[in-house]
Amino acid sequence: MVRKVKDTGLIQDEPLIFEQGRKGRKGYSLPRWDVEKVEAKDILSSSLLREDLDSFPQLSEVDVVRHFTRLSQWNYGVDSGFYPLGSCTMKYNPKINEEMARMEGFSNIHPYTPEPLAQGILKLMYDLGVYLAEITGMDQVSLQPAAGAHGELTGLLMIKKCLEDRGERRTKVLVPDTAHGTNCSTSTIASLQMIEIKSNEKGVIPPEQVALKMDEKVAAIMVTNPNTLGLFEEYLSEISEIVHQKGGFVYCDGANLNALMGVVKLGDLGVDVVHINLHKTFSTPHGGGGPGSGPVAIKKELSPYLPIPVIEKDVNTYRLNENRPKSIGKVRAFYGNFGVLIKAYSYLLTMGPEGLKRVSEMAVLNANYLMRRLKGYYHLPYDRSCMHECVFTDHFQEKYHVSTLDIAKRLIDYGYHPPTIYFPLVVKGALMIEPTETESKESLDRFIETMITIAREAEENPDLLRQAPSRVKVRRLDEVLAARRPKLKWTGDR
Amino acid sequence: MVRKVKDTGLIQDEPLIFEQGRKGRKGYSLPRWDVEKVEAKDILSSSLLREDLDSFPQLSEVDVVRHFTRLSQWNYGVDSGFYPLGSCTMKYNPKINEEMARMEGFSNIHPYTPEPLAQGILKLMYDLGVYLAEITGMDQVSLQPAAGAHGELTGLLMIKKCLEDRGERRTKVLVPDTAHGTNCSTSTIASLQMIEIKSNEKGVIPPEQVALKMDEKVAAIMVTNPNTLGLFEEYLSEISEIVHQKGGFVYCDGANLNALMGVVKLGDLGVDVVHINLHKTFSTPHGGGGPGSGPVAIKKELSPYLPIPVIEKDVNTYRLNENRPKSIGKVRAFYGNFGVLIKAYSYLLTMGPEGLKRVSEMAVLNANYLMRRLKGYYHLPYDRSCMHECVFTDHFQEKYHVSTLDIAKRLIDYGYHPPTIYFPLVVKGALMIEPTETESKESLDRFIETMITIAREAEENPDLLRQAPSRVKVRRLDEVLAARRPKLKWTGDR
Amino acid sequence: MEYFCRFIPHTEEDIQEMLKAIGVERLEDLFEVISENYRLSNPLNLPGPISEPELIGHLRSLQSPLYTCFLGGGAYHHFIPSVIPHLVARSEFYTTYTPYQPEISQGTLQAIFEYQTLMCQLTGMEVSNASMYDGASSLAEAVLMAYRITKKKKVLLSEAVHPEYRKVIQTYIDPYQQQIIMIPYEKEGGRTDREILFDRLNGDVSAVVVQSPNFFGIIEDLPKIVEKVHLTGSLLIVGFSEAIAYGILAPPGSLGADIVAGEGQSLGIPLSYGGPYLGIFSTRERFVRNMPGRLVGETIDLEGRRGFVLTLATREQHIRRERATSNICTNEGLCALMATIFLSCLGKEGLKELAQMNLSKAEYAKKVVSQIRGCKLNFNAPTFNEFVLEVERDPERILDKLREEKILGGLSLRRFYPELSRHLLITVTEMNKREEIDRWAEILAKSLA
Amino acid sequence: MEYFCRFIPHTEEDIQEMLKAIGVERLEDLFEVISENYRLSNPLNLPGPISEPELIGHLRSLQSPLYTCFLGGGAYHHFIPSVIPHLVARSEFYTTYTPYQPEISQGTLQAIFEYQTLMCQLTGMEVSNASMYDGASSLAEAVLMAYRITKKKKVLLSEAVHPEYRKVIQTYIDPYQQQIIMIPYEKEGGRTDREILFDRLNGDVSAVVVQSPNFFGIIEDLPKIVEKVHLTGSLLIVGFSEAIAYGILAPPGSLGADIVAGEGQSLGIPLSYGGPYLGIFSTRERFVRNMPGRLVGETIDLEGRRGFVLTLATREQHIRRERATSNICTNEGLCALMATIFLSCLGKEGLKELAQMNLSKAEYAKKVVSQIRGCKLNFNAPTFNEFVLEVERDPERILDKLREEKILGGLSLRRFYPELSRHLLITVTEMNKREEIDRWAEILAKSLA
Ligand SMILES: Cc1ncc(COP(=O)(O)O)c(C=O)c1O
Ligand SMILES: Cc1ncc(COP(=O)(O)O)c(C=O)c1O
Repeated sequence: MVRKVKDTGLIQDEPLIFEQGRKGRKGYSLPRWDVEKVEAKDILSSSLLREDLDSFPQLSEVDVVRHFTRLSQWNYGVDSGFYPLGSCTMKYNPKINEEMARMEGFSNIHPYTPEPLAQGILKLMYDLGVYLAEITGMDQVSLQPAAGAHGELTGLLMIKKCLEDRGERRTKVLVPDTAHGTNCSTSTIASLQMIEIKSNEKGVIPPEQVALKMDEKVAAIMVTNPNTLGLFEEYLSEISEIVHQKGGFVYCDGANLNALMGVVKLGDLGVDVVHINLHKTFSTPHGGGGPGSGPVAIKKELSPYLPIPVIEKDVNTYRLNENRPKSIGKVRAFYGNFGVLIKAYSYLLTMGPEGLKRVSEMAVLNANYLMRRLKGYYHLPYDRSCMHECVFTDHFQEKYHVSTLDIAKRLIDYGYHPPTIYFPLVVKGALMIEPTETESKESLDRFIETMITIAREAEENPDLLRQAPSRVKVRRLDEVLAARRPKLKWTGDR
Repeated sequence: MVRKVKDTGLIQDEPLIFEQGRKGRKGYSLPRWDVEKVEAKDILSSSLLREDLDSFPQLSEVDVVRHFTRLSQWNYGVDSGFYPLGSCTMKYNPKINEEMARMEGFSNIHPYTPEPLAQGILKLMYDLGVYLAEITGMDQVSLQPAAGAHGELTGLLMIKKCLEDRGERRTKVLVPDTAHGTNCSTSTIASLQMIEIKSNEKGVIPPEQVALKMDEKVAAIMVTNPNTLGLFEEYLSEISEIVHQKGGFVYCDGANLNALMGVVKLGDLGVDVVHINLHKTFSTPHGGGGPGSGPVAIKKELSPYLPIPVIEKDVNTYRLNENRPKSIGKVRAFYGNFGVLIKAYSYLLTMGPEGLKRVSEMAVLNANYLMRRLKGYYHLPYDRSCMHECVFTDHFQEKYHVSTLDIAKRLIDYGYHPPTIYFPLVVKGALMIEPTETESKESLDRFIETMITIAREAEENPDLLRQAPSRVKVRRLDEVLAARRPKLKWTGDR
Repeated sequence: MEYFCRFIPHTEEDIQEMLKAIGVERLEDLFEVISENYRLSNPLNLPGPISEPELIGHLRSLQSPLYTCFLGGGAYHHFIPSVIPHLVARSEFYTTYTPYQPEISQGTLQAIFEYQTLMCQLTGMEVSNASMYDGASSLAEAVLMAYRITKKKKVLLSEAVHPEYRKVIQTYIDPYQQQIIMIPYEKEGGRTDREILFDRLNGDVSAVVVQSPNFFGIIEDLPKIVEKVHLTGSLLIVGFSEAIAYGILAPPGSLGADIVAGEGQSLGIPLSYGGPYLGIFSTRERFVRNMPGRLVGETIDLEGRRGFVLTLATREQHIRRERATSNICTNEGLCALMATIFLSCLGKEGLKELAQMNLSKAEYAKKVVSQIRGCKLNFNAPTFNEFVLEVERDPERILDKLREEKILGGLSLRRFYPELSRHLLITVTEMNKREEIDRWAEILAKSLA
Repeated sequence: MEYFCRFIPHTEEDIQEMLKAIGVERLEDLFEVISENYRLSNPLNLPGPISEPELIGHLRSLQSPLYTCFLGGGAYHHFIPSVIPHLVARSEFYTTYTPYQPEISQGTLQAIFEYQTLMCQLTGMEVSNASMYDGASSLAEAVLMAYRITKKKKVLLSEAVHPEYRKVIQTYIDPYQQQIIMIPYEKEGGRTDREILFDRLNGDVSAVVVQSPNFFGIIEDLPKIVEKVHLTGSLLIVGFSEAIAYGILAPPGSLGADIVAGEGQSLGIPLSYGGPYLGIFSTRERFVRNMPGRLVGETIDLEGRRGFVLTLATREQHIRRERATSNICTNEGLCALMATIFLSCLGKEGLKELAQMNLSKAEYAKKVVSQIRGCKLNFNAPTFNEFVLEVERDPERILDKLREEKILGGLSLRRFYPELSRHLLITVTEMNKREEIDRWAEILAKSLA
């Protein structure tokens, strides 16, 4: 079958790995057989044996390489261009950090390596914890959570455990309406009932609302700061006081820490627990959906409840302490996404204190610059100075029957990754733009002009937007069909 | 300036590196200053100092990464798909070999490292030489030439030197009309007059022609085997005899060795010198135009003339011998493209003798299969069994005013790299197709069907071909303009 | 001197122009909303900045030495084909976010779709998600899911499940006040004790959790368990930590498991001192709406061409918020890609042969130790690539001796099973050459003599 | 068992189908044209095949140890930013051929165009080619080119040019019977002896070849040479082996050189025991048609968009055959790309600062050794990042001592200059930390005491 002319010299069609290959091929060479071959059937009853692996791919190495090379060519990454996906902090991922994580003395080390042989690794983790505590103004850090949401769960469980130790059984958690979905679902997973707090017309949590909802059944409030509107929660210290007075804890979602480093410490605002997304603020790559790392930083009071093991330092020796009777237990096997931690640690040393502050300043500068320049063209629901990101809407474009989705897809035609759309939920038709500090002014200027062009197109030729994207591998995809008739794996029919 | 909508989500426009950036940026971090800064002007007169570096780029690391990432996305490589560029043996480049060459104990080793500390490196080179001698049926090998043409020069200089030693001053070299351009130009660089030998209607060199032209002024004949028509020079041993009888040497261009490994040894056919393109037969990548490596293998008689140094083995110690008074001297600094040699060595060990023979068999099988299947659709000037490649022409398409160039460009639209075109010169409108052994039958079948489709398009809609390519980053480029008004560097105007 | 960092492009001039456009004077003005009281006046107390070459030097000095390795227990030393690091180092893969915008994420999406298919094939199940954090948390989420489905209060958990996984399950179910009942292993065979299991099994049990191969490397006799479990309306959850075993073992799905959840590190993912790894999670189609994690589904575009999208997001936190099936958002995408490439390279033949080689090497090691005085195999049931060895001396001393010879000779089980205080878990993979096994055995013999 | 290799996709079935389509029975039939007498009946006598993990083990064992390095002399230990290996590892760069088909090679072509521009800027010349094999052969081709242009028979060659480069020039010009006249260096200063040079200079001289910084690390006084050279109608060819020097030195082009040809390894290319490196070649616009090597030029496509193509190919072997300006075909494309990325990262500021740091480190080392008894600086002219040290003991013994401390302490010059039999060439770059220099000096002092 000749491929459809949709293929071009550079972007090619490519069937599924299962639709290729031929019986008998493989793309792997096994080490030499230097022991006698044992047949599984000689030691196991046939009911325990696999009958066949027939549906597995059968390809030579070159086919595998071409397959995944082509697939990659359908993707757009930070290295391809501007990726202003709000709330995701898609900053540049330094190449050197990838090299560091690949060093054999890290990548090839077994987690049960005896501690005396892993002192450098333990030191790296210990020090990283100390540095993150300094940045957030907290007392101690666990590096174990594998992502932000995992950090949230770890944090809430620690709070619950601490409350239980105090003999309290609190069942609720306050969460603002601007919160990320993980905050809500984590509450549920932690078996806490979520009580929503409405943000005010300025986009932030009004302390009065908190005072109103706060009671002895509330274990904690979960605040994101800066919040998902890109706004600094300016009443956080008041809120903390209110919550603390009623015996609750302040959990901070620190996914947006990129705005605050070296500027303010969350711990100083009364925060008791905060998780940090290393895969956002600390430049570790997102990998198309992980791996990430979501350390939690805590105040002293919560220390006994940290997940085990805790890395401890005795003079110059580091060890993994599992013997912490009040701990919430384990949240994962082993000690954390060490491969990711190496990258964050490398980033931190490369930047230094001055550099991290610069990161936050430039992230905020970039976001405000974008916001000011786009203001006349797109509706800005909260017209005030922002932090690391800004949120527009499609309100001005509604009259042309053009939606946020259309604007986003049209950006693809111009060679951009779209912003986050339709989030936060409190903003109808939200377009959430986070430029990050690694974009240059020219890069922002080009994006701004493109956005202005699109605003003009919406007026003059709205179909261009509704039909977008028109120049990538596939055009707009039918998501409804996908959900209505889920096809979640290859089944041999096409 | 908003980029033109030519940009798409995946293939983007990208200005020159000089057209970007801003004063003061850099994408590099220097090690800490730990010694006193010395100002050049304090030790040098101002006439020796650089005034400025103003025209140099000024970019942050992310800009550099994006620039070259985008550039790469305009290219088509072997990992992108089928690349049947005749005479170039565009086989798969194993990834492991790249890793091997990057090992620090190779890549970070200075060429003047004392021999006792470089025994492994010297052993690798020595053994590679031995293996290449075995494959070609020769006695000794120099790994120094940086590419095929460099090997040719090295070979001819050795022949000349040997003749001089015999007291002869021969001034001519026989070269068939099918030869690659480097054979001709190397003759000139070696100050030998080229005498052309016409190939016969079967596409090979007729011994009678050689007998006719061979005399005491002829230093050597340069034969390519298989030749550039993809045909085995079946009279090579007779030809060798003729040349030897008149005191000349037989130089073989071994760039097409991919057809012969484990099947026949060139040395057995009377060849005195042969160069091998490691960047073809031995799978080292072409790098968009090098680096390559073109070892020369020789018969014993020529050994004294090898370029220095020669790697020698005493029991288990390896050394670089510079003390060879009859040597032609040095052809480059240091010892060869060692980084490339590592890859060829790794390939050789991975394949083993059985594997190399299989390579040649499958390369020849693939070429014959393609040839047979395309035969009715394109004119096949030499209709006989071929070796590693086959040559068609545009003769059938001429009547539709469609040329080889049009066919080549149309292949691009279908996601293929075109074959070599208009070479060899003896075939008018040549399309020279070399599939290599790493292509699967399905891959060939798809290509064949595409070629058949194009033959049909030539008939039914020739403009499709004449306008091609239409789907890549740029359309057909004006090469005449480029040559008439050469613009060979950026000058600030656009 | 002007501050400069290679990752931040802003020059002083840029900053001034941008501030002007914004309409403020100084950078600090942008932070006015933060009360002066809290704004930091001193730089953070952190090291750095250091240059790239210095960073390399520093990190080099922190590396661990590379020893011959007989450690396993949930993390395995397998060969990683060079094409994997080569391909995942393509920035189009690793510098992208979760594929929310399908039109420019088809590469990631198709790869996940392939991953889901491969995981279904590997585990013998009907649907797989796009990955979980790791084997332990995946298994814990399986327990939560079983609870959502059955609403029953008890979980029967085999003691032969990886001890760390068990701890994680405990942590996850703690808020639900579910009750965990431990099912011991047979002292002779090393399998989960079926008699006790069946004894505890009743209508209150949401799920039975076993692992195969279990923590002792032993292959559980799933066919003998599954029927009884289903009789009480409970779900059978099968965990695993060594995915390569399924190259020869019947996939749990084909034996009737309801959820299969485990660790995919063996599939081409580096050891990296414990992470990032790959949580595999697969189940029956009928449970799909209760499943945690992302899913990729096939669909078509405007012109009818095949394409892939994230789907069934109504289970997920970003749509369903507090009613989501899980809070997972970022998962282990790149590790799932590694596993996909790994299985594509190995294919049918390779996976089978690799599994057989692991089995054979471990059997060889067993044979060798069986000739050593002072130690013996502790369990008699068949194993895959690891086994428990009982030694007559202090196992820590023996391990120290081996370490002196640059061998990590096994895992002492005392920390996990007090009753196995003289026992070592020995893991042998295709990476252990016969000479290495012989050498290990030799030192072992010496230290027992 | 069926033969199988992971790089060759053919199954037995494939082969049979293909043979059938071709119309032959067996694979051997395809080779019928080769006389039976010559066809091999036995397998080649070669090792292998070995698997990927075994290959890694084997090559690991062949590596050299990493010592502190004070070696230079044409190959320099500089830092290579990690973005370079990352970017050149993109298969779209390294698995492509020479860009004969411009429409799907714009990436390579634009990069070479940028490279040509950078080389013009670095050397101060008007045109640069796309690269030559290495510095030595580039310089040799420059001599051939001068001969083509001037048709004169003599070449004046400074003895302070890299000795290996001089040997290569000798090899290249041998067929032309051009005469090389060596111009010695000043015994005090270490520069090319201008008096002797001017003395030998006359109308028969096609080119004067000097190197700056020269092999002794010394900066030649080009302004004082150039005018005289041009007076006789000869061309001035300036070679170099340390491109970083041009971060602070006036580019030879701005001083009047006609051809600048040298080595680009310092620009981000690994040492790799001597290759592959990068031959840089630039000249005046008026000589472009006599220039060897490939050239990329700017043009437009059908729709008027800017694009790049190989151009002026009428100088080249594939068009001009025996009348080409050179036989070069495959050059060092990927190394040229590395240099382009390197210079893009460093930029104006970085290159200057890097050059200054090299200068400063070498000056520091000079200062330190000036306090050591038993050795002295041999030349008094200014140097860049290397210098010649005269020692009172056998230099080989001193180097051995340093080697015992894992230091490659310098290059003994005896092999190149018999008269410099107690002399070491010492190279210091940004990679040599102050402590390393101090340590080197300490051992040096001890071994001289
Ligand atoms: C504000 C906020 N909180 C929490 C999360 C969840 O983090 P993760 O995806 O690492 O679990 C995200 C990321 O999507 C986020 O933006
Ligand atoms: C037949 C033949 N001979 C010689 C050469 C020249 O080899 P290289 O490009 O390595 O100098 C080539 C490659 O283009 C070739 O195909």
